Amino acid sequence: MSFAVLLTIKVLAVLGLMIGGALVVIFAELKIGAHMQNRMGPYFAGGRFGWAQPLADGLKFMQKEDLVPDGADERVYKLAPYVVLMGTVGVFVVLPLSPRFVARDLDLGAFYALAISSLTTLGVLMAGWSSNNKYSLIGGLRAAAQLIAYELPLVLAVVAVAIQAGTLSISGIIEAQAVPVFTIGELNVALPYILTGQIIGFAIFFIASIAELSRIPFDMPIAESELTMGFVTEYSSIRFTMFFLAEYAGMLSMSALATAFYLGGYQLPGLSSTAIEVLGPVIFISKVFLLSFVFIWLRWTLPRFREDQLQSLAWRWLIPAALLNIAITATFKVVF
Amino acid sequence: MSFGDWIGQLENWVFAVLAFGTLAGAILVVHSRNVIHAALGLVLTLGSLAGLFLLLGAEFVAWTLVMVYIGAVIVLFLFGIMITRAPLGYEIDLSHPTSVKVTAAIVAGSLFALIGWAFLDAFEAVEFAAVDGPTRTADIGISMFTNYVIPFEVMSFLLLAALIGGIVLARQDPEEADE
Amino acid sequence: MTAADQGGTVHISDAAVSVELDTPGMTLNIGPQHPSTHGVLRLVARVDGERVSSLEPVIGYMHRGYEKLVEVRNYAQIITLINRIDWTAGYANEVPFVVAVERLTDIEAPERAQYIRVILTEMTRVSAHLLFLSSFPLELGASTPLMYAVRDREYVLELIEGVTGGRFHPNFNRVGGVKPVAGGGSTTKKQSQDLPAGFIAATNAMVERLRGTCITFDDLVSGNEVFLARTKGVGFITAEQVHQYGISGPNARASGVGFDVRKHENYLPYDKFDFVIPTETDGDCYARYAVRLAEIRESLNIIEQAVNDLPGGPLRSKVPRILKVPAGEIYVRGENPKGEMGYYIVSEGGRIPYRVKIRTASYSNLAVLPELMDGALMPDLVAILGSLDFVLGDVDR
Amino acid sequence: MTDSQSEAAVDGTDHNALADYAASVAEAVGASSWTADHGTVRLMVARSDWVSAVQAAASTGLRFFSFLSAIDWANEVEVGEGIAGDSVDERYEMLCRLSSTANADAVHIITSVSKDDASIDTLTGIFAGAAWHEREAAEMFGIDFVGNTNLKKLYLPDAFEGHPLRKNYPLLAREIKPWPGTVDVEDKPSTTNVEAEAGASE
Repeated sequence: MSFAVLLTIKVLAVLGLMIGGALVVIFAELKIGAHMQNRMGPYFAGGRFGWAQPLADGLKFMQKEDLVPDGADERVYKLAPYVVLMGTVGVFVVLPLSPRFVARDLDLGAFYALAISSLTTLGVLMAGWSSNNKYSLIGGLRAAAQLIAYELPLVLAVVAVAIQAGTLSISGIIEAQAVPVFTIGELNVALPYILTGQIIGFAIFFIASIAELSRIPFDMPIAESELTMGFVTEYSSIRFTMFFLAEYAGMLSMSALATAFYLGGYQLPGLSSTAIEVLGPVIFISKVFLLSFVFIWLRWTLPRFREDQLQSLAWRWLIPAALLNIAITATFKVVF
Repeated sequence: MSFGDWIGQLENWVFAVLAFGTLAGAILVVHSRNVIHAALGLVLTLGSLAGLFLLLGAEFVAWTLVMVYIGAVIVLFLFGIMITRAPLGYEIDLSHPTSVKVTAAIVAGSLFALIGWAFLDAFEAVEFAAVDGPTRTADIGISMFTNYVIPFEVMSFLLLAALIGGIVLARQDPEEADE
Repeated sequence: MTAADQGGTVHISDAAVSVELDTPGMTLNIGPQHPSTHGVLRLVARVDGERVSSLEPVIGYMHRGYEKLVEVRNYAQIITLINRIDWTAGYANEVPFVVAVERLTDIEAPERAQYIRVILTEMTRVSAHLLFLSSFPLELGASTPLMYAVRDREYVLELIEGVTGGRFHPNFNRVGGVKPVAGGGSTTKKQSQDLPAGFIAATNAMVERLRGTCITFDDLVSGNEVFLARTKGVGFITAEQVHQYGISGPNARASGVGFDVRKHENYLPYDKFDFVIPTETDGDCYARYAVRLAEIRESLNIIEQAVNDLPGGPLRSKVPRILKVPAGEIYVRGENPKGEMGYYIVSEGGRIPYRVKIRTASYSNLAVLPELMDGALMPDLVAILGSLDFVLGDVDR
Repeated sequence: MTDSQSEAAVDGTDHNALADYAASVAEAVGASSWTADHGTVRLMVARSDWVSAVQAAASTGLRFFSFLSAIDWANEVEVGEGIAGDSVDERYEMLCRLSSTANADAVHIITSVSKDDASIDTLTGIFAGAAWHEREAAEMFGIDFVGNTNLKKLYLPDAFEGHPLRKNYPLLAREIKPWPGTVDVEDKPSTTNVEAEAGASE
C-alpha cells in the first residue's frame, strides 16, 4: 500500500472516529440527561430512540446563515473554530484502540496529545475577542484563565504516569499496565494504574479535564445565566457546529486519554494478548464511554462553581497535590 | 544538487511551505497595526517553526514549542492584551516612525547576515549523518541528566527566581490595596 | 479618565506615561432580554474584570399602569386585573384587596370561603416557591432541579385550576366570599358541589407528594457542596437593610426579621392553624433558599389542616348587586409568596375606587440590589438576583 | 401595647385599643389630627414636620419602611369617579406607611402638599429605600423631593410628558373605548341579564 493511500485511510479513520464518537456522545448526553431529568429526550428523529437527533441538529445548524457580527474582526472570527477543532482532532491521531489499531504511535504521544490540545485555548481566546461582544470577551477570558490554570495539574498528573511507566508513548503506557503486579498461583495479575498508585493522579486528571472541557461544574466560560453563551454567543451555523462538535470530541478525547493513562487502555485483567488483539477496541471504547457517562452525570447533577473558586481549587489544591503525586511516584520508582 | 532535484522531493515542498509560513508570520508580527493580529502572527511563525523541527525529526523540540510557546506563552500574551485593552480594528499609533523602522531593518538584516555567516563558516563543509527516524526522547532525557545536568539545574534555578520575581511584582500589598 | 473610558482607542503613548497599567472597566448592559433576569429587567453594570463596581437596575419594561387603570374600574373588575401583578402568585394577589373591600363595606365572608382562600393562598405559595426552587439552582447552572420542581408544581396548579378554572389568573375571589366553582352552581348548594369532586383526597395526595419533593431538594440541592460554595456568605442582607428598604417575606425572614403578616394580622383565619414561621439569621443567598424550602413544608401543613377541617356553609355572603363602597381609607396587607403585598384603597363612596396604592413586595426587595452588588463578582450577581426571587410584574405593576 | 391587643385593633374589632395607639403615636410625631377607622391609623402632620414626624415615628419602633406614595385630591377628574359631595381642597396628599416588624403596629403619616408648590423634603436620609418610592411619586404625580438627587424617570421613557397618576391626566384607552367603565355588563345573546339591566338603569 502506498504512503498516500495509507495516509488517506488514516485521516479518514481519525475523522470518522472523532465525528462518529462525538455524535454518539451527543446523543448520550441528550438521552441520559433527559432521563436524569425525568424527560423523554429525543424520540422522533431517525426512528425508535431518536438516534438521528445529533445528525438532525447538525444538519439544521448547517442550514442557518453564517453570521458575522457587525464590527467583528472577520478573519480571526472565522478562523477561531478551525483552531479549536484542530486542537481536538489532533489528539485522536495518537489514540491506540488496540495494540495495532492506531493512526500514528508517537514516541511521545502523551506529550503530543497535551501539546496539541492546548491549541483549543488559543481558538477560544480568538473567538471571544473577535466577536465584538462583551459577553464573548468575558467568556473567552474566563476560558483562557481556566485552561491555563488546569493545563498545569493535567500535565503534572500525566508526568507521574510517565514516570511510573517510563515512557511517554501512549501505547507504551498501556503496555506498562499489562506488566503483572503480583501472581496468584499460576495467574499473573496486571492492574491498571488507577489501582496501582495513581488514584490521586486520576482524580486530578479527571477534575482538570472537566475544567479543560468547560463542562459543569466548571462551565463558567459559557455560563448561560451570566454570559448568555460566553465565547460562542455570536456564532451560528457551521461554525457553531464546529464548537459544539469540538466540545464533545474533546470530552471523548479526554476520556480516551484518561482510559489510556489510568484505566489500562485496551487491556482487561485476565485476558490473553490474543484476545486483546481482537477485543481491544471494544474494551477501549467501553471504558471511554464509561468515563464520558461520568462527565454527563456530573453535568446534569451539579451547579457551577465561581471563577475564583475554580482558580483557588487549581492553584491551592490540584497543583500541590499533583506535585506531591509526582514526588511519591518518583520515590517509589527509584526505591523499587 | 540542482534546483530540479530539489523541487522533485516532497519534503522540500513541505519545507518551502513552512518556511514561507514562518516568514509571513514574522512579517505580520512587525507589520500589523493590531496587537492581537501581531500575536496571532507569532503563532503562525512558531507553528511553522515547530513544523520545521518535525521535518528534522526533532519531535520533542517541536511539541515543546507548541505546548510552551503557543499553548502557554502566546495565550498569556493574548490574555494580558485582552484583559487590559482589546480594541477591535486598527491603531494608528502602533507603528513607529520611518526612522525607527529603517534602523530596525538594518539591525535585523545585519544580525541575520552575521548568524548566517557564522553558521555557514562553521558547518558548511560538515555533512551531518542522516537521522534514522525521530530522535528518541529518552536520549534527550539521558543526555540532559548526565552531560548537561549542571546547566539544567542552573536553568531551573533561574526559572524559580523568575517565578518568585513575578509573584513579588504582581502581588499587591494589603496596605496598598486599601488606598 | 482614560481614552478607553470614552470609547476611543488606547494609545501606546498613554500606557508609557502611566506607570501603573490601568485596566479600564467596561459597562455591561445585562438585559432587558437576558437569561438571568426574570422578565424584562435591565441592569446597567459597571464591571472591572469579573468585579461589579456599580450596578443600576432599570425597571419599567413591564409597567402596565395598574394604579391608573383601577381608577376606572369597579371593584369586581379590579380583581381580574390585580391577579396579574405577580403572575406566579395570581390568587394571593386578590386576597388583600378583597379583604380590604370587605372591611370597608362591613361584609364578612363565610367561614368556608375564608378556608378556601387560605387553601388557595397556600397552594399559590407552594407553587411560587417551587418556581423559585427551579429557577435559583438554574441560575447557578444546575438544570435538573428545574425539571423536578416544575413537574411537581404541576400537581399544585392542577388543583388550583380544578377549583378556580385558571392556572395563573384565577379571578376566583368575590367581595364577600369566593366564586362558586365552575359548574358548582349557586352559592347556597351543598358542600359536595362547590369544590370539584375528590378535591380533598387529591389535595392530601398532593401534600404527600410535595413533601417528597422537599426531601428530594434536600438531597439534590441543599447539601450540595458546589451549591453551598456559591450561596453561603453571598449577597448578605442585614436586618437594618430589611427595615431601610422595606424588604419583606422570605428575604426578610432569611435576615432574622421574623415578621409574617399571617401570624400578626388576621386577614385570613390563620390563627386556626398550627404552623411556624421559618427564620434564618445568616441573611445570605443560602438562608433565603432555606427559608423558602421550609415555607413550602409549612404551607403544606396549613393546606393539610385546612382541607381536613374545611367547614360547610355558603361560599358567599349576601352582597348588593351594585357594590358601592362607603367612603373611607383602608390599608390591608397579606403575606404573598414574595412578601408583604398591600392595597391602600381610598374610596369616595362610589362603585369605583378613588385611588388604590398597590404596595408590592418585589419592588422593595429589588431596590436593595445595588447595595448588595457593591464589589461583588459577576457570578454572584446571578446568585443574588435568583435568591431575591422577584417577578418583574410585581416590581413594575 | 401587647401583640394580642394590636392584632385585635387591626382587625377592627377593638376600636378603642387602636384609637389609643393612634393617639399615642400622634402625640409622639406631633400630628395635628389622626383617625383610626377600618384598622388603618392615619396621622396628619404639617408639611414642614414631614421628615421629623417620620423620624419620630421610626424611633417609636416603627422602623419598617413599607411604602411612600401620594393621592391627588382634585375636584375635576378626567377619568373615573370624582369625589362625592362637597368639593375638597385641591392638594396632593403624601402618604408614608411605617410599620413594626415585631407586631402588627403600623401608621400612615400623611401630609398635604399644595398643587402650586408641589415639593417636599426627601426621606432618603432616614430610609434608603425611600429613593425609589420618591422617584415613582415624582414621576407619577410631579412632586419634587428636595434632597433626592436621583429623580429621573423610573418606569416611563425619558421623553414621556405628563404625570399619569394625576387626576387630570386622561387615560387614552378609556377615551377611545369607554368599556367597561360606563356599562358593566354587556348583554349576552339570548339571555335576559339581570345585572345588565341593573347596570343600565343606573
